[in-house]
Amino acid sequence: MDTTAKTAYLTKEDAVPAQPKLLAHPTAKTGLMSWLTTVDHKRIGFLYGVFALFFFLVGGVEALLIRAQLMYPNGTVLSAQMYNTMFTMHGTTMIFLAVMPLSAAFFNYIMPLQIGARDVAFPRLNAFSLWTFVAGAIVLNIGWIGPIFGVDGHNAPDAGWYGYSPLTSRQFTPGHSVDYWVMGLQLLGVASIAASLNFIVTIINMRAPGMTMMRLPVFTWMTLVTAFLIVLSFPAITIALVELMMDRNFGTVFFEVSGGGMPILWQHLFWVFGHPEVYILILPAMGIISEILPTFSRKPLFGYPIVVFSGACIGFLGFAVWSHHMFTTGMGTVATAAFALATMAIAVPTGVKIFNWIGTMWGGRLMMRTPMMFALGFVWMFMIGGFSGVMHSAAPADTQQSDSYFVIAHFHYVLIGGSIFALLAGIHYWFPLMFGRKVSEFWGKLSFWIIFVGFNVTFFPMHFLGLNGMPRRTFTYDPNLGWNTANFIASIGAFVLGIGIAVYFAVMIYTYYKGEKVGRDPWDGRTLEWSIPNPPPEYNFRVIPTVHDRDAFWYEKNNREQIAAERAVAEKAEEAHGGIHMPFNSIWPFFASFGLLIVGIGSTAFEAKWDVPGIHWKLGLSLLGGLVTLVGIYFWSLEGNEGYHLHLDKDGKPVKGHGDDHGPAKH
Amino acid sequence: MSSHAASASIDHHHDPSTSTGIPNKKLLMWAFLASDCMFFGVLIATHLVYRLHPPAGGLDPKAVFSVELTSFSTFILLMSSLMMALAVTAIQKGNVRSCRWSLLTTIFFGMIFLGCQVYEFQHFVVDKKMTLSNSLLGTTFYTLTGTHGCHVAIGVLWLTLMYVRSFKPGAGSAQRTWLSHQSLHALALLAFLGLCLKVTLGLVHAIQVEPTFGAAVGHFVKAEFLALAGALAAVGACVWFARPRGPVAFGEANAIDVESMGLYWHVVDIVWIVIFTAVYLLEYL
Amino acid sequence: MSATSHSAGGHSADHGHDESKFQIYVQIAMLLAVITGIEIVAVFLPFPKWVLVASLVVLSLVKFLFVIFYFMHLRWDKPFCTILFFIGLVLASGTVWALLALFSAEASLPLPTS
Amino acid sequence: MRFVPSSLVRGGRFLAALAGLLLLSGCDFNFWRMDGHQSTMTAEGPVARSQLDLFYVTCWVTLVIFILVGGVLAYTMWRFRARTEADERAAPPPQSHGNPLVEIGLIGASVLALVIIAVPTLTAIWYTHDVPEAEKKNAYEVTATGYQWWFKFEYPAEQAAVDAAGAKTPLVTGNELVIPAGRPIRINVRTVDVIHSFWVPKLGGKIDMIPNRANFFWLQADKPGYFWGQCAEYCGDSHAVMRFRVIALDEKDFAAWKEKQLALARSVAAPAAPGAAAPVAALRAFKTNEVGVSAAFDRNPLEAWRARQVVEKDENPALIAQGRELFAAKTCNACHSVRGHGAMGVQGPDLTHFGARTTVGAGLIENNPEQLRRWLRDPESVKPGNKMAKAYRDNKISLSDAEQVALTAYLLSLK
Ligand code: HEA
Ligand code: HEA
Ligand code: HEC
Ligand code: CUA
Ligand SMILES: [Cu+2]
Repeated sequence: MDTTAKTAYLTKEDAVPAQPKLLAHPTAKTGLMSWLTTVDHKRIGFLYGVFALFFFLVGGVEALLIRAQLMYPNGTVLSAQMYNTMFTMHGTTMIFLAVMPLSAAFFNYIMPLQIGARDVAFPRLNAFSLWTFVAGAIVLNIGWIGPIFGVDGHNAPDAGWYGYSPLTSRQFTPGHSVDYWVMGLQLLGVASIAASLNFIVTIINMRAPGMTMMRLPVFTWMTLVTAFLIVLSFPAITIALVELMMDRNFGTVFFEVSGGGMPILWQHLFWVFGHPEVYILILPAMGIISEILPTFSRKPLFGYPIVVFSGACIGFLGFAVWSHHMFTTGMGTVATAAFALATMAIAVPTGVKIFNWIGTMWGGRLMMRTPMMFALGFVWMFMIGGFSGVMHSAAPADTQQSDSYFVIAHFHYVLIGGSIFALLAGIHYWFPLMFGRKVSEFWGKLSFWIIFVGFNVTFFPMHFLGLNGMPRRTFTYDPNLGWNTANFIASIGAFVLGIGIAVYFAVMIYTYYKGEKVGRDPWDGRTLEWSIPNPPPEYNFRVIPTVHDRDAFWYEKNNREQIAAERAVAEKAEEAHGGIHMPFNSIWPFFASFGLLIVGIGSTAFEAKWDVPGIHWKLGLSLLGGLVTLVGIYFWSLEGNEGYHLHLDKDGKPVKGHGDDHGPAKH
Repeated sequence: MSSHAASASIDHHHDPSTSTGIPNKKLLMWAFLASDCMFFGVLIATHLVYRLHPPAGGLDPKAVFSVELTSFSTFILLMSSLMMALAVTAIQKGNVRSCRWSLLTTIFFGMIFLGCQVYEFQHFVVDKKMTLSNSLLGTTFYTLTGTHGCHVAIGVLWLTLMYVRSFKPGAGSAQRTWLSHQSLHALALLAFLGLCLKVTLGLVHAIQVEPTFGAAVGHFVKAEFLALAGALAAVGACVWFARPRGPVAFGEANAIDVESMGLYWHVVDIVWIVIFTAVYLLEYL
Repeated sequence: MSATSHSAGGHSADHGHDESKFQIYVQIAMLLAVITGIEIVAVFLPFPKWVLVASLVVLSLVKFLFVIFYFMHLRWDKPFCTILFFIGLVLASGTVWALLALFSAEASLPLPTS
Repeated sequence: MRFVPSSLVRGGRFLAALAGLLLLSGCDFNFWRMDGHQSTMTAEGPVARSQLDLFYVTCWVTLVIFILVGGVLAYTMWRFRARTEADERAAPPPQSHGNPLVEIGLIGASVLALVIIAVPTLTAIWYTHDVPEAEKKNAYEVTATGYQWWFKFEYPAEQAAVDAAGAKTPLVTGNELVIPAGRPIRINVRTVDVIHSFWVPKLGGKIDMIPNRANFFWLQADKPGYFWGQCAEYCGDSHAVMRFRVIALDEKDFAAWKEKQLALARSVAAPAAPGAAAPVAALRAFKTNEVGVSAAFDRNPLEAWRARQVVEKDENPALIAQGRELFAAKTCNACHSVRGHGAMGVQGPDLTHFGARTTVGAGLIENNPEQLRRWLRDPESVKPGNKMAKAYRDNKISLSDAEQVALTAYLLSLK
């Protein structure tokens, strides 16, 4: 069963067409070129992870600067403007450049393995998503250069992570900061939508035989729901950003009051995206937890269909509650009531997940390994965050809480206690699979406890701060308002949390090089990704597995003879088919993304006037970038999605001489 | 282009290599179109919100729009959808020639639509004094219809490249120059399209400014001489590039590529159906 | 044009509709053109506004459905494609409706320009 | 699959717990009390009270659920964990898959809990939306307008004198909203630039001031008092220091206050011959962000406010006259109005009765000679990015020590 080989171009049997030099397939297996041209979902996932963790540290340092400023009343660590830049970039970075790509890393790496596929449906599109994400990240952060070199008007974005109009207009933010923000998010949107379309097709179409939808691992299910959320919610912000961009550059009046525009429209469009976005951040995390808890309880997930259904339900309801971020905008009674009730309703499917996780553990045998610790930490912390969410949903009470530190407490509990805890758990859980090494239990648990304590010390007091009236996004506060102690504790907590994260990373890096080596399936796993050797070979599965049960690998382990017999037959069939089909590497996705980077920088960093006579930098670079992208896409489509065949020896190593067979696939 | 034994077994409604039997590309396209609904939904919502609550003293769309032109381009777009559907059926039967002709016709209709839109925009701006920035109506109208126009333009580009792609030499051919050949072909075709657009607009303009038809033709030929010559040269080049050069790597197996492109094209059409009603017709009530 | 194809014979039973597709497509195109014509005339007829709005919506919907189900093959494809597209369509229409409703609420009317 | 040396783990846990304890014991726990000036937990009016009551409902419901669910979770973690090596090695437990009855029961329970929250939520939404019908007649209407970064308050019902000839205009004040206690106040909120938000925690939740949107809000103070307010929507550089105050007075005091406000600005008769300029002490250097509020003011703000209503004891008419001239000479009047003194600017707060206000710079620092001079000397250092500092830069305004003193004296004389 070779699923990637289908779309070959040729109508004449296996003869090779003359291939111009430009379309020669890159073959580097190591070195920089191999990374730039890779289409292997595992390498792409790894790169996503590396970039995401880097930006997590960047966002973390920004957070620490925030906390340093607020440690004492009337702090002077940062100037007002720098502080505003800091929280804007902290929020934007953490959400778009840390949590989302880290989830994408797992989608890429783990999901194809869980459904028994050899790659995603469109490997080159996948590479394009990755590099476009990097381009977006660069554009978003390029404004930092301005203050460093003292260039006026070029600073990092500073209008808050939801950039409410009309503060973002040319009139009120004349510099380039908002341009970077708009273009950066726009590129990230392109990347996310492209990646998600790919995941949707992969999950629906590339499942191994027998892997019905109701047998998909929950993580894969949540990947699917998340991908749908991305595909359906990002358009809203894309259009909103286009409108804002036009207002700033072409004089349109979408949000200009002088022309009759209504700035409130921006808020609606942003949150139509923004609320699904927060579920985009949490659903993958819930998926990870739904993998870890059963494994370490040594029991199947309790109430699988309901967990899956509630995940989809959360996703769907998530589109109907956006205005709960706007309870203070005077929507009128009926609208407020409707959105308040819809918001409360989301607590039900979310609660279902919590109950089922507890049900999973009930009667199990809990192996308190590090991933399990993080997973349990998730359940506790997410619950607290969820409860403060429900408190927000009571609209009149929320008018006191919104834009105060109570909100900050709420969403850090769901984002760190939720998303980040789960992602850190996931790294621990799948580390042996990715690198064949296991993190030391002692150091892993130590980092967990420091993070856990630091996190609670940081954010629990913020509930009290919020109720005590401390507004968010304030670079300073007076000492007579009763906020000093709580702020001090929170800042200390943030540094403890920082140390915890530093320990976590140090341990990971150490383990990567020197950690204890482990064999296949170290946790006694239940899903297919554990059935392959670690680190996984390029082709993933020697033979595409046939799935008989929800916990596919658990079933395999309990029915070894049956599976072995099946495998032998399937392997023969596959070999008769021409071997394992592998897609060629390609530089064109990278090339196309690079063009987008040129567009991104060209259209934002330059003024719209002819600064050097004869050279219109803004227009010129944008057009040039567009051209580069077009050329990239053109060659990408001309080169076609051909591939080569691998033949394996007994140990699963590719047989020499066959490995580079450029024969196009034909079935 | 005759279909041979291997491709006779291609079933365009079922792809056995995928779990659902739906080809990957088709699924990708449908998922993208679901997303596209949201893109246009938000744009249309923006427009309608501002139409329902127009600023005082804003422009009256009835005084700006002209139903005749819009109806004509709507009709043209519908016909292009028909041609697109025919192109898909043709290639599904392995009929490359017929597919090419249908593609060309689709491109042609698409260009007419774009031409009408360019004309409409410049008419609104110059004669009706509605610009992108001088009124909320202009802002939302141009952005919405312009975004749709961009979709059409991308579609035309895609169709053009697909048309050129259908000349990629087939297996066994030793034409090492096919890449440059293809690129030049694409360029010639695009140049032709662009020049046609310019020439047509020039003609309309000439008819508008000159009192008699004869004078208009004279004016037109004088003003657009270079463009006309260029267009002729481009069409010549296209014909030359399209000359038969042996078997091509394009056939029934590529039906899915054409089909997913077709899906995109039809969505451009249905979005226009909605825009036509919501943006234009409703204003006349 | 499709008549020039000589590969139809190779297709099995489930391709029975291919022969008539050309006819279907042309007929539908005609139908679409006619409906568009009716729409254009309708807006100038002296009916109550709600009747016209309703009929315009219905007519556009009919056109819309014809295009997606015939030109875009949904009718002959696996139902999953239809479901996929309708998820987007339904959410998008819901969002548009909700936005229009929100902005029509009294609380959201723009300030009168004085 | 070997068990980690548990003593190490225990040690780690112990150390972490110890560190946490040490950390906590180092602090006083006053943040538990939550009784700051901006506390939402001490409601002083019906709107804030209904919101607080609702908060307690949500709080108790979720707390109870947390204890129940958390209890079961804790029990599960304790009861089913693998304790020994033998546990770890043992065959897996029965592979059960779920229990629909339990699921449905829990879903039902959740819905029930939500209904407990939903009902008071709905009541409160309608109650807090607008002044109750029965009280509509009694309601007092004001308009609050947000500027980057200060508030303008307008009293459309009160006609204030503009000049000696008797022209009238609605009363306008800046940054301090004086209201009658015990009466519902209906506030129309507007903005001239970006979005701001009007928030007086002790009197009620916030309402955004959004361009092109006619938002309104109501609140009521139970009894006379002095309340802290804050802009609660990020609005640019100085958002954090865009504050204001609400002063509620009983009917008598309010009427007296109103009467004073409606009059023209107070004019102090200039002496016949200007005296020699007094030597002026240099102003001490302030640190960045230095606090500008005295402890006495903080302890009894309402008294401090009352004290500001009376004329300063040691007024210097010569200095005041000089300040009045400077106010025009330095183009202050281009942005500020002082009714009766020929200043009609509208870009900055109305200063007609500025001397009777307790704060300077939108609720930021106390209104006393030292702090006011600090503001006049260099507004930028007090409030980064504010528009008056920009005017100083653009119009190259600079004030000598003597000029600062004169302007201070003048401004404080405006009772
Ligand atoms: C991971 C991200 C994430 C998640 C999962 C959530 C989950 C929820 N959020 Fe949160 N939210 C944010 C991220 C998230 N949020 C962010 C980033 C913001 C601020 C944006 C900004 O302003 O910058 C925000 C802001 C925010 C607001 C606006 C506050 C304001 O600005 O005024 C509201 C209001 O209703 C809200 C509500 C909720 C609710 C009801 C849930 C629910 O989904 C929670 C459901 C979970 C539970 C309830 C716990 C478990 C359930 C049970 C054990 C069952 C029984 C329980 C009951 C019956 C109550 N959130
Ligand atoms: C996933 C999202 C995410 C994550 C993970 C975090 C993580 C953190 N956040 Fe933040 N936060 C947001 C999303 C997130 N945040 C958003 C959306 C906003 C709103 C922005 C807006 O208003 O526009 C916000 C706003 C916000 C504020 C409010 C600012 C304001 O309104 O004025 C604060 C204040 O304390 C804060 C703190 C923190 C802290 C201390 C962490 C910590 O968890 C960070 C932990 C990480 C590290 C500490 C770095 C790693 C360690 C090292 C680099 C080693 C070196 C360090 C040492 C040895 C100490 N965040
Ligand atoms: C832009 C024109 C502008 C000019 C010129 C200007 N101001 Fe201001 N002034 C403002 C603004 C705006 C504020 C509010 C600043 C803030 O709080 O953000 C203000 C605030 C003040 C305040 C505090 C008012 C309050 O209630 O908090 C005083 C006092 C003041 N100005 C006095 C002066 C004097 C004296 C001068 C002349 C030397 C002057 N201003 C010149 C715009 C101006
Ligand atoms: Cu005004 Cu914040
Ligand atoms: Cu939300």
